Amino acid sequence: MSLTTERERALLDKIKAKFEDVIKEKYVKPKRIRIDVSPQKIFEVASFLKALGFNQVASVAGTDYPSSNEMEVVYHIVAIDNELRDIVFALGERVSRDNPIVPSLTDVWKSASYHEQETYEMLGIKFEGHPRLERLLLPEDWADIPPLRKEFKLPGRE
Amino acid sequence: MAERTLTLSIGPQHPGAGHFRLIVVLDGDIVVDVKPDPGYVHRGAEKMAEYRTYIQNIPHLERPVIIDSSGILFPYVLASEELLDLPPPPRAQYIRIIMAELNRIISHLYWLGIYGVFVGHTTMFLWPVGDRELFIDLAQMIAGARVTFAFFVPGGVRNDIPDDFPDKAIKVCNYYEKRLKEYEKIFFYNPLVLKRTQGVGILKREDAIELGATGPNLRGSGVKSDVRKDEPYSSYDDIDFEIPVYKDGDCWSRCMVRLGELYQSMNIIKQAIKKMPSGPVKNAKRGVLKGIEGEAFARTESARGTMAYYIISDGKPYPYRLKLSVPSFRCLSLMKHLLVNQHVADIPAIYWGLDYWPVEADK
Amino acid sequence: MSLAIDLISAINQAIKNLFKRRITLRYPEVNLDIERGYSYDPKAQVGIAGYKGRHILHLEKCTGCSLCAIACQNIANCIAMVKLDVSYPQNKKSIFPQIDYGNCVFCGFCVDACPFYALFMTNDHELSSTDKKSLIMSPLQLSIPPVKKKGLVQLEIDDRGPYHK
Amino acid sequence: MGVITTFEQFLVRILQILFWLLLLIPMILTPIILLILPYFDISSLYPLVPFKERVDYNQFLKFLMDPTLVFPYLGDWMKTDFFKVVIFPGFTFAALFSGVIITWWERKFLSKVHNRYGPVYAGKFGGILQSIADLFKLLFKEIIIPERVDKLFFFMAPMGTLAISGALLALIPLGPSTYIARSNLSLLLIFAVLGFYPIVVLLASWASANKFSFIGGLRSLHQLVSYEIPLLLSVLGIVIMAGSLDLIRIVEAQVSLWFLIPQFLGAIVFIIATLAELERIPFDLPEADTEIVAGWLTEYSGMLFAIIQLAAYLKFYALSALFTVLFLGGWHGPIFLPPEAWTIIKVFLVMSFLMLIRGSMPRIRIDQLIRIGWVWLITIALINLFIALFIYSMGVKF
Repeated sequence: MSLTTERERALLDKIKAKFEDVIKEKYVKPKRIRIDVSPQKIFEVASFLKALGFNQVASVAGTDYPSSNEMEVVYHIVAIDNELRDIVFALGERVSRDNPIVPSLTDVWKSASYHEQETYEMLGIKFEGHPRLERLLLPEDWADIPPLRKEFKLPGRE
Repeated sequence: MAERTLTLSIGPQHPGAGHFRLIVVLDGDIVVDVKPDPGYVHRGAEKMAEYRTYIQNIPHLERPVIIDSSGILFPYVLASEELLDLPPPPRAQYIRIIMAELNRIISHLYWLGIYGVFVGHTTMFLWPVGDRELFIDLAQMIAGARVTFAFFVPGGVRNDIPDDFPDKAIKVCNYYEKRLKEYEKIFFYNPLVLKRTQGVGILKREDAIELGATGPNLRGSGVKSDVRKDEPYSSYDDIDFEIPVYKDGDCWSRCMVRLGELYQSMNIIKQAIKKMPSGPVKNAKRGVLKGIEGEAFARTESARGTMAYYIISDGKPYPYRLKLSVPSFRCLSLMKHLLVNQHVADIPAIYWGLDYWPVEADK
Repeated sequence: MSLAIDLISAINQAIKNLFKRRITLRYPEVNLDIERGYSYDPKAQVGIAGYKGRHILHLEKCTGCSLCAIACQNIANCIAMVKLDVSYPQNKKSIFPQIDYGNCVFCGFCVDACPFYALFMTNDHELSSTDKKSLIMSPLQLSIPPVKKKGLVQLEIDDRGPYHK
Repeated sequence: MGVITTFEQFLVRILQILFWLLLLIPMILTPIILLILPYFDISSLYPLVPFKERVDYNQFLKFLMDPTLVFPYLGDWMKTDFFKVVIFPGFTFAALFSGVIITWWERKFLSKVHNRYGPVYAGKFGGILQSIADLFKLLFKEIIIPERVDKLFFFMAPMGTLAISGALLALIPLGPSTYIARSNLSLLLIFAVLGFYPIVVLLASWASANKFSFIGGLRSLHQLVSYEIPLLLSVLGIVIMAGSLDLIRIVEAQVSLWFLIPQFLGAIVFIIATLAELERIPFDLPEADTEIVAGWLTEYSGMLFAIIQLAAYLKFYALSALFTVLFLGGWHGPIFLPPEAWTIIKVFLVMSFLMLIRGSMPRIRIDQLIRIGWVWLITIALINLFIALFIYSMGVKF
């Protein structure tokens, strides 16, 4: 296991060269890269990443930050069967909690579709352009706020 | 169109689906539309994990996949070790490999039993379920439980393996490698099984990658992708094993990938027993475990595919956010793709060929 | 032709298995021989492999520190500290853990939490009962070691397959 | 056996002693008496025995050996049609044989293939009373009738299946004189009776008002219709070689050589088509429990379900017996057993073979099933027919 980050650096530089002012580097660890992009530009960055070889979405994680009144969506993108297979690329974006609308990346990665649907359901983040933005896991008669928001408290706790 | 079609709800109480509903629209014997409807066993595992400490999450997070409970815990301990700064000692890593592979065998045999009975082969239900006991006994020797082991902890494993374990494990593996040949004769190369599974539910290589298939489903489509090789975690880079890959992408390929993995898992167990170093099995750090501020993403190859955890910590003993990305959930996008334009009788063959585990997908 | 051969070899395999041993453990008549229960060494901070069955509580070692109950919080919430009418010098408050086996998940983290060698697990797994109340075991019940079972067998493997002997 | 403490245990003990006495006396005591007594002059014992005027001990012994000698009307009664239809070789015998012994044997036999035990607890030996226990369970179960079913046909369908299966028994001979009805066209009549089965199944599935039942019924219809033709074609060779449609003549033609050998292809086609007719694995699509719940049986419960199962097993027995009669030389066998016993032994072996197939094969798909039926089986059956014609033209007479 190599603990150097040269390959990751080189990869990130390649992306930075194209999207100099758009992306914000969060961290580069061995085999892990995380960048943050604004929701307006995420589609272009995602398309570029797919062209680089990151061809599958492993997870879409939404996180609620009530302290900064923001919500975060992180796409963890992996490369299947090419030379980047050991790298997990995290592509993050932040939106305001008041009106959480982000563009859907289903057109770039079809594999993001169900993950985005789940994130929509659990956090109430709307993915613009998603073909099927509806209930998935929660009961049909769920009338409460989306459960993964921080103000939703589990019954009987705190 | 509307008069011609018949809508069937397969599940959640039909034996063909588990805790899961497939809304299937039929035109004669051909499926024209499929809508997977998960969520019958959704418990909110991610939300519940935010209320539990890193140790308390261990028995909790096993619950979604009780037949592969080590598989679902493995990435969790890897991610939380990164956050808690608790590197495991080398012996623990080998014990983890043995346990994970045992659990892969247990899970694959369970799948094989279900798959056997779902293509109507009663013997292939009872043989794997019976022989699975051998491996459950081995797992019980190590972890003290038969299903939910709660064996991996951040910083190592709970206990060392007993002294008589290596002999017994090698004996069982040697026996079972011979036994699998009988399985091949009666099931995998049985002409009627070939008729049922070959050329059914074809998932092409490009579609498999595009739709997000992982694990045996992906390898059945000819993609050589396995986290154990791609990004060797624990001690998998010390061990010499192969990834079975089949090109056709039909149900039979997915079966054969899992059969190959049974052989490979026994191979890995035998090697790990031989190569295991001595030493402690647990990082003896004391005190309340608090995560350092930051985030970690860890992935492993569980029995069904890439299992991944994304944990965000804000310096408290609890994770701030825990995202569980499970392989079964990714199968949902495959279902419509594979089931449309197939026969009714192929629904169980394809559906169970994906090894979809509803509880895992619902979390 | 190969089709016929494959079909016949499948049927032949079924015939061969008529003469194999049966793996079934005939449970109520015989029991699987499980030697020991899970225990924990607090000094070395590591467990000792064993079956995670019903607990055994050593009353003379328990100090009533309720670390086990704290460990069980958020996991199963099945340990409650109750007062007993016994007096032990190390346990001034005379409180001991009482375990509700209706909730217990047998993870064994309570054993890991005990620093005084007082709480271990045994190989006893037959805990079923007809009402929920009798699943709650008082400290005195927990302190009784399990009855040794009859008809203990072990898994053996020979040429004709695995069986229990 | 512990110490008796309650009245119930006392009763149980008494009943057990009675049971063993009843079992042992005819099985052990009577043969011993029969073996020893001929060496004595029984009349010399008369002074020792009271009531010698009233009891004729020779009569008693005769009764034990052959009841018909003592009660002439019993022998007459056993020759009546009523006895034949109702008791032997008709319904009661077939139902007990296929419903009790064969269901038990199927469970035990399959469990052997599966490496497990099968029924264990019901009965003294290997759970032999399990079928009876299941029967009682089904007897006490509520018959649930869904609201929207067509009640008349829903009730009639199980009776219909039972009637058809029972009718099959009438034509199958177990021995040279042990049969219910004899006809010059008995083979054709069997196929005529079998032809009613799909209609009943379709009625049952339609009356159930259930989507899964309906799919199962349609599958059953397809399957039964497409497999009757190869079934009929496969026996034509035998008809040519034996020169008759009468099953008894067909058996008599097999004195020197079983038809299995010249008509091997026909036997294979017959076995495959029989499996399909019986809706057994690998052709159990109509009740494929993992695809369409239980097919056309989905809504049936309690005794209605039991009747359908009984009918299925009667049909299983009837078609296995037909195979025995057609291909395995019927009652021909070494002389030390009566001819009926040979037929039953052969039927048992045929049934065991069909169970073995159940243990080693998966279920196939409906389109494959129809293709096998219409393409392969009919072709093989025709080839088989030509073989029979060739043998016949060579002048070989059976």
